[in-house]
Parts: sequence; C-alpha cells; structure tokens
Amino acid sequence: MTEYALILISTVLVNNIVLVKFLGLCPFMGVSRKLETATGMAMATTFVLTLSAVFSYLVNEFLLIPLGLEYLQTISFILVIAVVVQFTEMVVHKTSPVLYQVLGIFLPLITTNCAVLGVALLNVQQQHGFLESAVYGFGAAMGFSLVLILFAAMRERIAVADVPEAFRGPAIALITAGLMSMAFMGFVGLVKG
Amino acid sequence: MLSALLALGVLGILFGLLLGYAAVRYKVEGDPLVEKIDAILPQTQCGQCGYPGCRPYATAIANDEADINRCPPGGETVIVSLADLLGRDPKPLDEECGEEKPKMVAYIHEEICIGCTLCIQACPVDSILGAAKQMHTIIESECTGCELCVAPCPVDCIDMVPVRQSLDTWKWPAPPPPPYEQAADGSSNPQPAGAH
Amino acid sequence: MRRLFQFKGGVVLKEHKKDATALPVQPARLPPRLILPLKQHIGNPAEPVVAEGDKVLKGQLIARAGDAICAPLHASSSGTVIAITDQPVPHASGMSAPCIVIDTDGEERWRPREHHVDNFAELSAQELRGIIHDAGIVGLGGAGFPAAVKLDPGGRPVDTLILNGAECEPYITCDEMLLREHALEVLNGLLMMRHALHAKRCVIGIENNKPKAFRALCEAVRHSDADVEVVEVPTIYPAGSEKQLIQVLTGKEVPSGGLPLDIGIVCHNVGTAYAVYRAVELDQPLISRYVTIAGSVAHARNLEVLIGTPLGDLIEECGGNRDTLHRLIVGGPMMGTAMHSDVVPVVKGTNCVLVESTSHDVPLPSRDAYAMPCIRCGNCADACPANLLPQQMYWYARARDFDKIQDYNLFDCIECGCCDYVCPSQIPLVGYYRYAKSEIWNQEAEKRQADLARERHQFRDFRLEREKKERAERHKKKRSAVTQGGSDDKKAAIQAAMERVRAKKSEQDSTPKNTDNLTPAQQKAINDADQRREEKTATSPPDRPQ
Amino acid sequence: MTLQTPPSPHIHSGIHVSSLMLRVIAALIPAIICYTWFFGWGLIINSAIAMLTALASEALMLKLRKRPLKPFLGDGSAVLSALLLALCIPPLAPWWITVLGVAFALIVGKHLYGGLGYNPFNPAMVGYVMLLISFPLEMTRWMPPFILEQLEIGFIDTLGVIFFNHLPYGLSIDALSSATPLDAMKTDLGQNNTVSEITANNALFGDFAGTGWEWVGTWLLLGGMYLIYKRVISWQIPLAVIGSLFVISAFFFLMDPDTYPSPLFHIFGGATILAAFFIATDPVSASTTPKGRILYGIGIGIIIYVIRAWGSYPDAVAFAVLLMNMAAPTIDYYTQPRVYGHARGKD
Repeated sequence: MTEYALILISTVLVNNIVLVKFLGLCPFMGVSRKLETATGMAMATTFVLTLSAVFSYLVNEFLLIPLGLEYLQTISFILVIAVVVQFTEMVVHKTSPVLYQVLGIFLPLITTNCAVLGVALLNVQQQHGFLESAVYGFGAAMGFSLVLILFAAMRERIAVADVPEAFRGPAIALITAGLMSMAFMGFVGLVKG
Repeated sequence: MLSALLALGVLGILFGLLLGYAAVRYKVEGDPLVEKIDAILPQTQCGQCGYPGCRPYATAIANDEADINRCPPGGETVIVSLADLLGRDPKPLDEECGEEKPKMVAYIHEEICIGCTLCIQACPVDSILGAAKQMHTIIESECTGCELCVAPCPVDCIDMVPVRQSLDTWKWPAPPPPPYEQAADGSSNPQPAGAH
Repeated sequence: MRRLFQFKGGVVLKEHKKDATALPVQPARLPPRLILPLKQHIGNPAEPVVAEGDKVLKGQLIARAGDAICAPLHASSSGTVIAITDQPVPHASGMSAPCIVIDTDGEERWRPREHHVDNFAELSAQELRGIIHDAGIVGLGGAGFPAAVKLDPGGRPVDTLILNGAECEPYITCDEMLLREHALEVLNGLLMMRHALHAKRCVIGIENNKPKAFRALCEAVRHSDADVEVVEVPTIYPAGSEKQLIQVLTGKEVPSGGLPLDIGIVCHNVGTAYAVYRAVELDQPLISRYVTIAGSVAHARNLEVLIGTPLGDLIEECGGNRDTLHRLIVGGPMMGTAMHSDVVPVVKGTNCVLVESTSHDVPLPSRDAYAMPCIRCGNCADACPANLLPQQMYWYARARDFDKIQDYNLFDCIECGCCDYVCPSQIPLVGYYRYAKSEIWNQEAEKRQADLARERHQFRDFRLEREKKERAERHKKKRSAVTQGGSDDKKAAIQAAMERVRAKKSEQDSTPKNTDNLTPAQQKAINDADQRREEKTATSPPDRPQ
Repeated sequence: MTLQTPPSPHIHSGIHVSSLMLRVIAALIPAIICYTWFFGWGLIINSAIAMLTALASEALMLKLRKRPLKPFLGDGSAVLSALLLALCIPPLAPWWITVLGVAFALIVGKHLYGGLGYNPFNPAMVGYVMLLISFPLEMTRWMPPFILEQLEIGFIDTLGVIFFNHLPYGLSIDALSSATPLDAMKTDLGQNNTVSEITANNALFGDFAGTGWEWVGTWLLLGGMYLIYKRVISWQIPLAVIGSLFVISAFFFLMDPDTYPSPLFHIFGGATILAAFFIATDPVSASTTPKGRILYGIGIGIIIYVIRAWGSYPDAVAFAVLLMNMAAPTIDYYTQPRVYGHARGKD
C-alpha cells in the first residue's frame, strides 16, 4: 500500500507534472485567469487524465502487446484521449453550459495537452501495472489541479496589482510560474527513485 | 501490417459507437448564454454597436461574430462584466462605435414641434407621448438616451440633455489615486488597469 | 446585574469631552433667519402647507407628512415665510434641496396648545404613536428614521427596549449633558415609548466614561422606581452603534440585512426619548435639540439650538472665526461629514458641529494624503466590529470589481471608520467602501431601468407585429370582399356611394345656414350671389359631376 | 475660503508603515549582536552590503517607474528584506553573492509585481532560494562558532575574505568553514548512525541545538515575543509554525528517537525561529484571515519537517515559506471569518 502512496506523493509534489516536468503548460497559462474557471478545468482534466491513463494501459496491454504493435502506442493513445475528451466535452456542455462557454477552446484542447499523453506514455515507459498507472494518472491530475488552482488564485490577486506596464498579463504570470517551480525544487530528492 | 490496420479500425469503430450513444444521451438544446449576455447589456436599443438592438448584439456575441467592446452606453462596466462572463480579455471601447458619455435624456422643444410623429416611430422603447398633429413630449423616466429620435425630426426640435442629478442619485466619488502613483514629475499614470 | 458581552474589534479613542461639558447648556441666540429642509429624515420629503409671505407661529405645522414613511415639519420660531426654494443642506454632496426659509420676528409666540395629556398610560399605543408622529419626531442619534414608524412593532413581540446613551464618538457630548440635566424627562419619555411598544424590559446603555450622567439616571430611576436597568458599557468605539450596543447588552446579533425588531429588540436614542416626553407631556413638536459645538472655537459648549439655525451663527456664538475655517464637520470626527459651506442649517439629526480652523490650533490629526499601498497587515480586520475583511474589500473596490466585493459582505459594513483609523498605510478605506456601495446601488437602479427598457422594446416589437397583422387582415378582407362579390356587387357598391353623395349634397343646399335676422344690405348681397350662380350654371356645361 | 471635504473618518491613530518596519528591524538587533559575538564580523559586513544594494535597487526601480522616491525609501521594507536575507547567507560568503541575492529579491521578487504590498512571494526567500539553487557551494560554507576553533578572525581579515577572497595565515576557506548542525545531522544520519552518537562526539552540538546557534535562536525568540506584544505581527503564524513543527517532530521522535532528532533541535536549529517570527509573518505575502494564518503556519511547519526529514536540503525553511506563500490567496479565499449577523453555517 505504501508503494502507491509513494507514487502519489512523488507525482503530486516531487516531480509535479507542470512545475517539474513542465508538461501541460498551455492550459496552465490559458485558463488560470479566474479561480472558478480554473477549478472547472482542474476537474475536467482530472476526469480525462485518470480515465485516459487507465484506458491507454488497457489498450496497450490487451491490444498492442499481444499483436506486437508497440510502435502504434502514440496513435492509439491519442485516439483514446480524443474519445475521452469528446465524451467529457458533451458532459460539461450538458451539465454547466456557462463553464463550457468559459472554458471555450481549452476543453477540446485537453486532447493535445501534453500532460495527458505524457502520463500515458510514462505509464508504459515505467512498466506500471494496472493499479499503478491509475494511481499515477490520478496523482498527475491532482498535481496539475493543485498547482492550477493555487496559480489561478494568485493570478486573480496579481491582476489587480500595480504591475509595471510592460509586465502586465502573461509576462508576470510566467515569472510567477517560474518562482513557483523554484519553490517546488525544495521537494527534490524527497522520494528516492 | 494488416493486423495494425485491423486493430486500429476495430478500435475506431468501438469508440465511434460509444460516442454516438453519448451524443444522443447528452443532447443540448437552446443556448442560455444569449440570455446571460442580454442581461448584462444596458438595453438602450441604440444600435451604436452595429446591431438593431441589444438582443441581436447578444446573439452575435454568443456565436462569436461580434466583439465585446462595441457598446458605448454600457461603457467599461459592460465590457468588464462581459469579459468576466466569457473569460476573455477586457478591451477598451471601440472608438468607431462612439465614446462613453454620461447618461443623457432626449428633450423636445415643444414650441418648435409640428407633431409629425416621425420620432414616435423611431423610438425603440415607445417613450414619446403624442399623436399626428398633436403636441409630442418625451417621458423622461422611460427614455434610454439612444438618440434615435434626434435624426428623423424634420425641424430638429429634439436635443439631448444630461440626466438631472438629485440628492438621492448622487454618488460618492472614487477616492483620488494615491500620491505615490503620481510620478515624481507630477504626471499621474492612470488608475492601475486594476479593472483586470 | 446584567451580564455584558463583548463585540469584536473596535478602537479606544482620545475623548476630548472635558471642554464641552464644562459649561451648562443654555438656549442658543435666536438666528435672524431659519432654513428648514423638507427632508430631514429617512423617507420621502414632507409637503409644504404654507406659502410665501404667510405668518407662522412657533411650533406651527408648516409641512405635512405624506402617507409613506415621512415626518411632518414645524416652524422653529414665529416669523414670516419668505421663500420655499432650494437651499444648501448638510449633505456630503454639498447640493441643495427644497427648504422653507423663515425670517424670525423675535417674539417667539407659541401656537395655541392642541391637546392635553395628563396620564399617557390611558392613551392607547396607536394614539400615543399618533401624537409622536404629529410632533415630527425622528431618531436623533443621527440616522433620522421617523420615530413613530420605529415605535410600531406591527404585532411582533418586543422583548427589550434599549435606550442608547453610549455616545462613543470623541468631542460629542450632547447626550451626556441632556442626561445630566433632564434625566427624569428622558426616563418618562422612555416609559412612554415602552407603552407604545408593550416592551417587556427597558435597558439604558451608557458608556462608563460619563459618571455624572450615569448617577443622574440612577437617581431618576430610584426616584420614580421604574423597573428600568441602567447599565454601564465599556468605552470602546463604536459601542454607540446600534448593532454593537445590542450585542454588548444582550449577546444577540441583528441578522444581516434585517432589523433589531427581528430579534425582538428596539433601540432608540436618549434625545428621541426626551423629544417624545416634550411632545406628549408638554405638546411641543420637535423644533429644537441639544447640539455640541467643539473644535477650534473659543469656548466649546452645548447649546439648545432651534432646528434650521445656520451653522455660521453657532460658530460665531461660541467664539469661532468663520473666515479661517479649514474643515467644518457635522457629527463626530469618526463618522461626521465635512460640509462645503457654513450656511447649511442645523437639522433634526445634527448632534455636533466640529470646527477645524486653518491655524490647526485644535489639531484633528487626520491624514491629509493617502500615504502608502496596502501591506495586508490585517490591523483593519482586527479592528472591524462587524468582523469583515477590510483589506480584501479594499482590494476589490480599488479594482472596481463590484460582484467580488459583495462576496466579502460589503453591505454589512457600518462605515464606523475603525479600519481607516488603524491603517498604517493611511488609506481612505471608508471612502472606497462608500464609493463601492453607491456604485452598486447605481448599477442596480440602472439594471431596473434596463429591464424596463427591454420590456418596452419587446412590447413595441409585439405592437408592430400586431399592427402589421391587422393591416394584412384588413387588406385580405377588403380584397376578398371585392373579388367574391363579382360585378353586380361592385355596381351596387358604386350605386350606394352615389346615393350617399347625392344625399349629403341635397342636405347641404336645402338648408342655407344663419340666414335669419340679416341686415337688408347682407340680404341683397346674398341675392346677387344666387343670381350670378344661376346665370353661370345655365351658360357653362357642368364640368364637375353633379 | 473653500472648505476641505475629505470623506470621514477625519482622525487617524498615527501609526505608519515605516514605524512597523523599524520595530521589526529593532527586534532583530539583539540577535545580530549575539550572532556577531559567536560567528565574527561576517554578518555585519554582509548586512551593510545587503542594505546598500537594497536601497540602490529600490531607487533604480522607482526611478524606472517614475515614482516618488521619498515615501518608499523611508518605509524600511526594503532594508528589512535585505537584513533578513543577509541573516540567511553564510557570514564569509563573497560579496557578489549578497549583492546578487538582494538585487534579485527586490527587483524580481517585489518590484516586478508592483512594489510594496503587491508581491505574492516573500522577497527575501525568493532571493535566498535563487542563491541556494544557483550557488550551492558558496551557500553551504557556514562558520563554526569561534569558541570551537580557538581562532578569532578580526574585522579586517573578514573584509579581506569577503571582498578579495584573501585568507589570513594562508588558511584555505574549506579549513575554516564547516557544516551547520542541521547539515551535519543529515549527513551523519545518512550513514545511519543514531542521533545520540552524532550529538555525543561532535562539538558542533551544544546542549539542546547547535552551539552558538541556540543563543542566536533564543535572542530571536525574545525579539519575536516583543513584536507580538507590540502587535506588530500576529500571534497566529509563529504559534502555528512552531506548534506544528513541535508536534510532528515529537511524534516521529517518540516513534524512533534514533533516526529522528528531538523537537527542540528542530525548533532551535537552522532558521526556524527566524522564519516563524520574521519571515513567515511578512503581512504582504502571508495569509490575512485569522483562521487562514493558522492554516498557513501549520503548512509551513509540516513542509519544513518533511523536507528536513526526507528531502535533500538540510534547512527547508525558505521552500516551506514560498510554498505556503503560493497557497495564501487560496487559503484567504476559503477562510473568511463569520461576519456579524450571519448565521453560523451559511455564509
């Protein structure tokens, strides 16, 4: 059991998807303008990431390996992710249209979110079992959501700060993200391996 | 090579079925967003945004045909709340549509009015009282200040008057920007674009 | 002894009350001119019942109260009404409002007495409220809500009636002097209000920095052995605010957006009780009140001032210099409003006139400029009696984000100024909150107008639609009428039209109008004209159809 | 004569931002004196360099933003950040380390966000973490207390070391410097010998924490108490930081005294007290609501322990503060106090 806990802590804190592995930066920058939209995006990404981690493991384990088609991993994973995203998009469009409108382009963009594909491929690379890849996917999603929500709250406050003209908007956001990843370096070496 | 094509084909069909089923189950009708946008617009129905009224402008914004900064009567507050709702960047008002003026009300000089009812037909909110060859006058409380009646009047007897301020409608002014925001050489940069 | 509770936050201020309580209270000099605004209360303005040039007696009704929440207005002294015009009134905007201007004649002749009440207990609550309403009594604590309305519980039980004698603002001592000199009358007034409300308990709250007033009150209660509790509350500003005094005395909290009546409590100012006593017992309407004049004046003191006296007269009477005025505040230094000129009159809600001269001899150590950005230190949140987060509300008020600021409960802010007072960056926080509140109220008003405009626009579209439909139907009916009937109908229609024309024409010729009692000359002119017409029609062919 | 009509209130208590900052600096002075007594003139020189750089970079940024210099240079916030950073830098670190750290802290950490009051991160910690990551070697070259080395480095020699890297009597810098108690503890624990063995034979460890360091810690504690008494800082944050650190270290200490040092060691070791009373309580970057401050402090305490026990950095105070600064806006959003007149549950 502790082994899963270690995976979880390592993906959420030690090698955080966004701030340490620098994956999934475009939604991280794009959607973090307001806290409500950031929480919406975090939930959507968690749903997609966990599901696609599990499905891509299944597809890889029961379809590609028996037929010896490992070289098709990337394409099939993208197919899986696209389907999951399309499914999520319909659910979100039905349940809360405002969130759907506000997320706008970033909802379908989850398909191209490198964090999602990255997690799927890392699962295969590190030979994770079924449960491990699920926990790894969920951990990565938690890491992404945690950092996204904290960043959104900070950006809401910085948006009103008296930032110099040249640094307003994305510039100060990138600097803040840089300082955040510097802070996350404190967790280096926390979990061996 | 054949097995690769076969595998991906089967996978595609399987997922296609799943999506087809989901599409049916999660059908969405109507677009509540237009309602939300229309609620923000000031309803002056003036057409300065290039659309014949606020509702058409709201539908245009909803399906991304129109930008959110084309409403001079709404001014900055409307732009900021639209940006809030749609998660876009608030942009300054588009000069081409006109600039933000304090709220005005139309006034008919009754000694010049000839009772031709052209302004009555032009008024989008029916706030002009009068009939053919009878005296016309504007109901001040109903007039939205859209200036559509000024042009058609043949004798130009309508002009725009700022709304009278009474003790109840008086607003506390915003406190002056802090002195440290005035630059050392006295030119004060504008209130920080804190409005987002 | 009643158990006292504590309200959160609050600040301890330097009192500056010693100087104004040294001299006894005396009536102020009669001013040559009185300016009486029609709206000195919360609600609609009163309607004048006098006209220019009328002679009025002292205490005579000069403006009637409308049916809605309103309070009548009485002449503070006898004289002649010289105008009913817009005059500057004590308001932050410095704008003018309709006022009745009376030139006093110096005789101070009272109007005849209208009613005589020897024992108020016999009166029903309704009658008592009628007398209080007719006397034009409003809350004298500063809010100015018509007292009669506040004394009407509308059937709901009133557990405790609290009389607010806390008077926590520095410099203001009018309530303290009133209690020292008229404790018995205030107590009687309280019993009358209790009768109107059928309140179970009565409590008088007074700060413990007013021992003389407290002793006078206890003496009065012992003398008339009324079951009224006189309680000393700790001197922490804003103990005198209604919500905080209720929390200290009863431990209960007034629900947000609600009234103290929702928790069975009614709170009145001691000045209002005194006015109720004078109205019921002595049949005197509210025409004068105690006002403290303090700050940089030769001798700060309390005066009994007629409502409508310009502030300038008071300043001169207390030895202040009207030409070196730097700032003139009506009310206390924490919540008072700075006036734009010194010609504004004293109104029913004016409890203090605070004078600051350019020589700054009596320093009001205010902050002139806004010093530094907010460092979020939280001093203001600790000092806020409503337990709000002033630094967050400031943050969103500055960014003009008026929805987010309401998430932080802006409208629970009582504008007491504690946050402003303790802010190390000296930011005008209350200025920002007032700005945000009036912007939100304005936006709501505009929203109502926009909804109205939308309805009218939709109705107009509907009307145009309807008219087009009607016109289309009419055309259809007409066209169908013509096509169905075939040619004979058409001829019949023409025939009918011809009949109508001939009938109208014959009716016209046969009855020449007003041809009776003509002078011979006129008769001859008509005959010549007829004759000419016959010749004309006989010779030329009729070009027009007959 | 036009009357002034500012909105009410018209009086003010008179406290000013600069008086707050100066009081915090005053609270630091005794600890600095004790530090100099134990570890030589390094800190004084570093502090001087740091303060000069701070004023220079603040002036530069204010000029660039066309802002009046007078109110800002006088408010002491830049000087305070510089002093706190100087306290975290090894006394014999070369001068350019201090200059670089302070400049980065003030320019990127504070002025890019708009100057005083707008920086989400504590500037001193931003500078320290940048230095720690960029120059690990210079940043871990600490000094043992003089009484252990039986040799005093005079003022002139310290100047020589800092500015010209010239050492007295031909000593090499490594001979002089040694690990901090925390560092020594982590490395020795690495070779899995027990805590009691480590503290017994190594003179670095005084009676309850590092020799020398424990006295500096005590003076910092007294300075912190003075600040709380004067209501300059809120009591919630220091209490939460030290309390949570004490609880979690006591828990692990009781579980396994050999591999986990005692709570006192953790509290008086490294910069814990300096962080709890002076760094974490920086009002601008910390949480502002009373409940939020307690959560913020607990978060810092836990992260300090986690990184010290299992992470790879010996003293994780800076990372803990930055991580919780990141979380402060979210904490503030969710910990609003119950407002007068609102029912307990619903807000």
